Amino acid sequence: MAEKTLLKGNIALAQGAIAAGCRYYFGYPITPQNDIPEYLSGELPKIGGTFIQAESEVASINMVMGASAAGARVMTSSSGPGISLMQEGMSYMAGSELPALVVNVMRVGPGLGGIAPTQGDYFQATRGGGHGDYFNIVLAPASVQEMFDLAIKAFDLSDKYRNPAMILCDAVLGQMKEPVILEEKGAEAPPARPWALTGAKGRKPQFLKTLYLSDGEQEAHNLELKEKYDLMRKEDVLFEGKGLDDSEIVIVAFGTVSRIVKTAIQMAGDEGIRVGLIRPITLFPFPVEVVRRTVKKIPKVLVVEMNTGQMVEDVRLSIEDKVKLRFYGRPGGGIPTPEDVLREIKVTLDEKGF
Amino acid sequence: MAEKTLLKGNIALAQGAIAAGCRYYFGYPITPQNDIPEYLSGELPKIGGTFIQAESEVASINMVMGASAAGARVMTSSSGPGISLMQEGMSYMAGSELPALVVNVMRVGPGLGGIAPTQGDYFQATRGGGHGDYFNIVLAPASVQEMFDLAIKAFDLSDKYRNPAMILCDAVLGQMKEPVILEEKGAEAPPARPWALTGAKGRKPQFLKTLYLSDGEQEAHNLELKEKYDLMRKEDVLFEGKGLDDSEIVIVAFGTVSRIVKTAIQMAGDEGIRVGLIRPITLFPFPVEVVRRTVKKIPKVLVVEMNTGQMVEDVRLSIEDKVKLRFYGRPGGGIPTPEDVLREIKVTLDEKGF
Amino acid sequence: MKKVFSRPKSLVDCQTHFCPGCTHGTAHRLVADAIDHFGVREKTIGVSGVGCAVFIYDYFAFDAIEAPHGRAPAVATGIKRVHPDKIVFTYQGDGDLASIGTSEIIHTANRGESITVIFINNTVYGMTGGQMAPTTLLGQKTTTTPYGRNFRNDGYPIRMAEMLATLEGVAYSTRVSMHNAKEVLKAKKAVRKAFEMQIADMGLTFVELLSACHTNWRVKPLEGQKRVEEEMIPYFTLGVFKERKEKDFL
Amino acid sequence: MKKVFSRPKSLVDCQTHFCPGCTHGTAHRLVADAIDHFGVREKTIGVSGVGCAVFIYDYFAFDAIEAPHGRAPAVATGIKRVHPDKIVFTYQGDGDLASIGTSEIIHTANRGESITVIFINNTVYGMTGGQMAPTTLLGQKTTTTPYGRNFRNDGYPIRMAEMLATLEGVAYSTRVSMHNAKEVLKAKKAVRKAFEMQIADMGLTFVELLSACHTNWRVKPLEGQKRVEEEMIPYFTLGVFKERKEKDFL
Amino acid sequence: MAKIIIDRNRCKGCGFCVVACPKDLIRIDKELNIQGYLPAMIADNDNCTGCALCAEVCPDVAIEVYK
Amino acid sequence: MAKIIIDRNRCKGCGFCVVACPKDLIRIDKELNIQGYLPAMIADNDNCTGCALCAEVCPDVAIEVYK
Amino acid sequence: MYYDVIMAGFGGQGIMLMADILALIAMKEGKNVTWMPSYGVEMRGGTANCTVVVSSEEIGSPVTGYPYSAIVMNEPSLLKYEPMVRPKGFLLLNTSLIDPEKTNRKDIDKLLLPANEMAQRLGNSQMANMVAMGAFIEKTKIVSLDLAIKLLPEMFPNRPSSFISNNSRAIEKGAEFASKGGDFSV
Amino acid sequence: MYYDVIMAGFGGQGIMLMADILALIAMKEGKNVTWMPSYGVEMRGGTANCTVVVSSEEIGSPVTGYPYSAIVMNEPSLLKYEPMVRPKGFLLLNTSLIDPEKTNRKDIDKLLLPANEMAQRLGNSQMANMVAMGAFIEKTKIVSLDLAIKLLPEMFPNRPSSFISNNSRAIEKGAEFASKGGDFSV
Ligand SMILES: Cc1ncc(C[n+]2csc(CCOP(=O)(O)OP(=O)(O)O)c2C)c(N)n1
Ligand SMILES: Cc1ncc(C[n+]2csc(CCOP(=O)(O)OP(=O)(O)O)c2C)c(N)n1
Ligand code: SF4
Ligand code: SF4
Ligand code: SF4
Ligand code: SF4
Ligand code: SF4
Ligand code: SF4
Ligand SMILES: [Mg+2]
Ligand SMILES: [Mg+2]
Repeated sequence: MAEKTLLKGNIALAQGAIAAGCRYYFGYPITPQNDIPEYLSGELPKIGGTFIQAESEVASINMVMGASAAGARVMTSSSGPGISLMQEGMSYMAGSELPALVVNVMRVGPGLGGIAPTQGDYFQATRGGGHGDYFNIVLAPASVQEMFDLAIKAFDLSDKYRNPAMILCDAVLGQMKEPVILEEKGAEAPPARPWALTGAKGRKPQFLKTLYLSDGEQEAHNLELKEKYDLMRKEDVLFEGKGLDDSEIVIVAFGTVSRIVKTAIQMAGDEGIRVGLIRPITLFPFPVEVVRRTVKKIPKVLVVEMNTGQMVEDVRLSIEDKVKLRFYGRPGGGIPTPEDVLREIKVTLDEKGF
Repeated sequence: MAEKTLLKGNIALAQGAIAAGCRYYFGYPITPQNDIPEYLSGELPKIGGTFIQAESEVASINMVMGASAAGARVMTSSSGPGISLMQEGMSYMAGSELPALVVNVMRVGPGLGGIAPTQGDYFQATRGGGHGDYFNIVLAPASVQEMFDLAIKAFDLSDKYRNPAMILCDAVLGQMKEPVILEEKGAEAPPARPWALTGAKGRKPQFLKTLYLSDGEQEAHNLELKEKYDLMRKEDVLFEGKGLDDSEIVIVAFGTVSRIVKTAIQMAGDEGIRVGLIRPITLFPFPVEVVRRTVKKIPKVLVVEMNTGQMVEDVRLSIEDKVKLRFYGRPGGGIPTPEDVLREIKVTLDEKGF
Repeated sequence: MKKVFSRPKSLVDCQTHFCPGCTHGTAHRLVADAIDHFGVREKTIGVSGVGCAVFIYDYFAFDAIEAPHGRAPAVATGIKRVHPDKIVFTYQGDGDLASIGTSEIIHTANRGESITVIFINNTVYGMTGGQMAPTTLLGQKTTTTPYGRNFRNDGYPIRMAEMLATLEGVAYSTRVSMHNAKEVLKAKKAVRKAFEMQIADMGLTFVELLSACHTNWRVKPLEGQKRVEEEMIPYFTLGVFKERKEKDFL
Repeated sequence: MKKVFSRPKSLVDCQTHFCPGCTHGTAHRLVADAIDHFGVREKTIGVSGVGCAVFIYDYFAFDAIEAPHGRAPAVATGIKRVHPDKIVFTYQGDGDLASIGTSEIIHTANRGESITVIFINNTVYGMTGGQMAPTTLLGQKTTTTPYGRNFRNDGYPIRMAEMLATLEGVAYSTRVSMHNAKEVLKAKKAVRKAFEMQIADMGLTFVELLSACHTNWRVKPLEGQKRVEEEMIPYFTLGVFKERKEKDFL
Repeated sequence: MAKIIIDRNRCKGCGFCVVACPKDLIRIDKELNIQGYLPAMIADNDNCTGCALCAEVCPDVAIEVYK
Repeated sequence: MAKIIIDRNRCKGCGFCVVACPKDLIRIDKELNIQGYLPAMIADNDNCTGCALCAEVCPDVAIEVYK
Repeated sequence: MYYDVIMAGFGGQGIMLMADILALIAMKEGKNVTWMPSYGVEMRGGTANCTVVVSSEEIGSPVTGYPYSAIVMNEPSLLKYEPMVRPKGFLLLNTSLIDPEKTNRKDIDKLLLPANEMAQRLGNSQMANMVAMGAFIEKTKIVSLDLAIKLLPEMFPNRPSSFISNNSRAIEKGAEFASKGGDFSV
Repeated sequence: MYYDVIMAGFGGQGIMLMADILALIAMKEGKNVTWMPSYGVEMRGGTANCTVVVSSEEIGSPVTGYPYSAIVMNEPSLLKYEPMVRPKGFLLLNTSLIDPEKTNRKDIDKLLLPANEMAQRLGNSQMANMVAMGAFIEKTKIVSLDLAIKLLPEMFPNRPSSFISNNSRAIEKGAEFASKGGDFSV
């Protein structure tokens, strides 16, 4: 077994980015993700990279856009209010098909909110909080190991589709330490970027834009984007599934909550209740198929989130059949305990049919 | 019949705001909604109001926040990129429970995009493009008359719930002229605002904030917000329904598209095809009930939008039964023609069961 | 015996969350002092930025609102336009005002909004753990300039009082310090002056207060005061950079 | 006979969408001229703001990108940090640079990024139909100041070249005009100088070009040129506000 | 000996060159060009000095100068 | 005749008042207060002039002055 | 009844005003009407166009890809809009600025109107739009010509009576041309 | 096996370091482990706390409302965490800064450890955390004490050997105290 290192989630993510070949970071401080810029401000200069503390999140995302346009692997990270300020830029990046990693270590909202763990930005991340018809690729780690691994994966997917990718996590994952295997094998060499702006030497000038004025041009562009999103839905769905064959009920949960759910599932097992788990790893594209397939066999579903009900919509949208679907959520920094989840499992099982 | 005036949608909206008692406007120019600030910059000073062209949309929404906190009816308007920049502020306003009207005369995205009509910001408007668990009240006019009427309604609902309200429309509605009846009867006197910041004279100091740090405080606040949203869903759903009893198929469409659909429905009628229409007027709260009820009788649904499929999710989420649901969308500034819609009606009717 | 120095009425009688020796506390008192002095507590509305001083609503005995990070001047503009007769001020840190809020402070100043801006320059982002601020001195180590601020990568410490003084809309712009009793007394005068000019509707008044953040500088409180004197003041010169005499200027 | 004046190679041979007499066209040529002059067309990357000049990618024969409104300096920062050996410039209007993009231009300048900023001051928002710009003159009527710009409500015309000259990171800051041949020739020199200093990695170079927007001023082209001379220049003084001689400054 | 060539169809008729020419050699034509503008035309190329002031001032880069 | 009263429990022990007193009348106590800080205490109130410099400099407004 | 028309020309030819007046009359007659201009960046090119739909029923789309009719006041507009007109539709073209040889459609009704010349003879070529409107209304009868003339004072409250009477004359002359179909005199 | 502990005290008492070491040892032993601190604004108050979970299985939540054990190094922490400990759980309290009379729970196992005094006698009261850790490990046996000592050089590669040996001594003394249960000498 490869050697393990005890690392904080935020640091693991930053190391993942470096392992993926990311050498540019532009960002603005905000709790609870400050370890990322703090770590990278020390490391990037050592390896020929650049760290800039931007004057704002608006500037950050636009610096990211510039560096990406110039052909670099580049990232930023922030939380709640900062991510909201990046929505215009992210829409532009999706529109001009520029890859980059944007990390959201969520904090409670709406507003300034607290820094307790939450999953309240699911809608923003998966529905495109910016204007227009576009999606981010969204990855949801559930361990410090995945903070490392998925950072690499996010860069790869982002490059593959020329679309911004987001890591959506929370303070638990950002602040916690766990043993990690720092294996760089995951990191593909970044693909060539023939579209990058490098100076028109030996080739025609090229440009990146999002304004299309001639008739039908923008529509064609938007339909092309849609095709990309459809391809993601086909090719790059990631999830973890457990006990999806023989359980009485299946839980859908992501990120931090999925860990708590696992404990609850063990507790339920101890009481003889068989509970399955679907943990979406890509939130966009959402693992529609596995949900659809699973509920055909197990028509009882419990969705647990740290919000008032967001991913539950994607679960519902994945289901074509009549199933019993229950939502349990703790918003605003409340963390569900395994005991809470166990209770909800039982309630769902006990509920009358429909 | 009251007298009619021929007015541009944007101007009707501005006049509706004035009729509603709005005396404060803060905004930043962007096509295709410039008539609104241009008109108000001339009118507000005449009636003791204030018009400020803010330095940016970020400043605009925060000036709006200040004026609302001070107890005034206040509005801003923008489009696509500008609305994206307002997402942090809107999240704060929802979090600190401040009413205001935000108008989005949509333009094509993602990115700078064009100014052709589109409905690509449906997700952003209805899912809260900002961070955290909150919703905007979203109203979708479909005529110049409604640009006027719903502006008033939006202020009333916004005040009722102490929550930002949004008018979501497009360039067609903003730029078109139609006859309007300018009746102010709709405008309720703005309710008292005991929470407003007016100086602590003869009362205890009070404050507005969104940062909650003690245990459970934020969760309680978020659950309170959720209750408000549930109340909206119960009390303030608006829609137009036509032919919902005896049609073979029902179309769901809002705003500009609903007008085109009406023409298509007439054309279908001429060919002996009975088509019903549900036109959501409130996009949030979405008219879940009528959709649910209708599809029990008419299990064939066609959703038409000027995007790659956004409201269709709300339609699907409203449906509990097995129905045939088809989506037809034109994104990026393409406008569906009545002929397109008629074709889609036929395809939906012809399709094999499921 | 008569009480000759006591807590201002506008300052709530409670413990603050500030670190020992943090001069945010002093600045709070100076604001409360000025409000008391002019007897306008019942007409005052405070707007906090986001930073260690985000809790002004817990500490001041008048109306207050928490603005999004950097946007206090815009929020204050909205308030003041609705209540031109009220006293409106913002209280902002250097990250809040001179970094993310650059645009808002400049344009609010340029519009000459009759508000007072209390600007706490402590050369770091206090609340978030000591990252570089726009005012961080060259060579200064922070959690995001681990090798010291380097102008080729990070730019220069910005002098806000001077920059704002160049704008027509600004009525008063000054920089004071709070590192010893003498300077605190001068700062008190400056803060009073700023509110006085607001009451006279002269335009935007701006007071930059040099402050220490011992916690993030990782020094003892008294060492921090010394650093203010020996390192900050040489770069951030104290003084009045603008003071307008007439109301309708231009 | 030899051709002594012809279209710069860096300028695509096509019709522009600009209104008759719009000096955006002139400014485009001056940029292309400088790029040709230094032979750096194949190393140049242009960043357009959003405004009437958003289409630089259609008009210049080098790489280009369209930045979100106001954010060109941030986008240019990202590009320049990845390609320190390339020539990077932004081309921005007064709405773009002096209003929504205030924060970006100030901090990019303060960091002393080695980029060139071409700033077209035409006292209005051209593209969106003639609304007030931060540079709109007092009393000037625009579609959002129908009664003329009034400083009590709308603030003052901002002088960017002067303000930026106060920042350490700025190597060169100048204001020129394009309203007649003599001034165009001076402007040409200024633009060349700005690129020359960028090539020498001196810091940020800034050229403000006074420009007319006849369409939104609702005057004929020649009247517009006159207005630049008679109304704009008295307020927006022409000249060099800063020119640094050494590279490593401070 | 010098001369200029005005690209008649590129010209938008702003008249800047007319004012710029120290020798007063340029005037506005009376026929519309394909864009619908009344373009500038050289009235008297013989006296042109090739100073290029007309070209420098042309926003549409419609003038070439030879010497 | 003057005196000061230090709110022992409000004090955070920064020591600013100690340095500020021109008469050197204040020192830091050796016992923790309820906050866990070593607070300032007046060592010699008899010589206090009531100049209030100690109070002006106290970030925690923990000092009252009487005269 | 349903009728739609696209009016197009250079900015400055008074296209929007013409559309405005048509829409106003329709409104006064109690009909439903929509007026939809081109807007935004598109305008920079110096072209202007506006679609007016008049109907006794609720109006669906205010934009239309296949109008019943078009008024084209300059050549670029002819090229753009002639192909869109419905078969058997109606095209009014301003022969003062358009070479009638440039039209292609055989399946539509055309009126060749020398609008600028006529307006010129009436004293001001700026009134070409009014001439066109008169001709269009006379030809299509979608609104009342009398009302058009009667409404002028209301529409231009601040203009001198000579302005009103000149424009009335222009409308009438246009109508006359349309009814007589060709020859004109002032 | 599953075990969790909340460690709490003032900032500066080395709480995080103690938690770090515990987590490291667990990791080296091949166990699953999570380390979860308090963070952000909470820290301004001057308190520090950290939860460490050690398990042979995959670990669910790294935060816990009902830990098996708690190490409280000052009084505010006692007040906050004593009530949370599970019945039959274990509480280690630093009697150098906490009055043992202030504990309430009868249903848990307690170790009253004068950590600061012991560290003081070892030459540096800063090592109170090491003393506590030694005692905790000895008492709970969730990780190996030997490994804890063996790992010190690796964990502090830049410190002089005297530092290492002092800390080893502190750990040992803490363990000794725990095994002997009370009396201590240096
Ligand atoms: C949009 C946004 N970005 C970032 C933050 C995180 N944040 C909170 S306070 C702060 C900076 C505080 O520094 P400063 O303004 O100097 O105040 P100080 O604490 O030093 O008094 C930051 C970056 C935020 N709350 N919102
Ligand atoms: C975020 C955002 N807000 C507003 C706009 C609309 N907009 C486009 S260009 C422009 C201003 C153009 O004025 P200026 O920068 O002065 O350029 P000019 O056209 O005068 O050359 C505005 C407000 C936008 N595209 N994006
Ligand atoms: S962190 Fe710094 S600014 Fe914040 S309270 Fe402590 S000393 Fe003051
Ligand atoms: S609108 Fe103004 S700035 Fe834009 S092209 Fe026309 S003249 Fe130039
Ligand atoms: S080159 Fe000089 S002289 Fe010749 S036409 Fe041009 S301006 Fe006149
Ligand atoms: S300056 Fe150029 S565009 Fe203007 S009239 Fe002369 S040739 Fe034509
Ligand atoms: S009032 Fe003056 S003399 Fe008295 S203790 Fe305070 S500083 Fe010293
Ligand atoms: S200045 Fe205040 S807080 Fe500081 S030691 Fe003196 S009394 Fe205590
Ligand atoms: Mg600070
Ligand atoms: Mg401009």
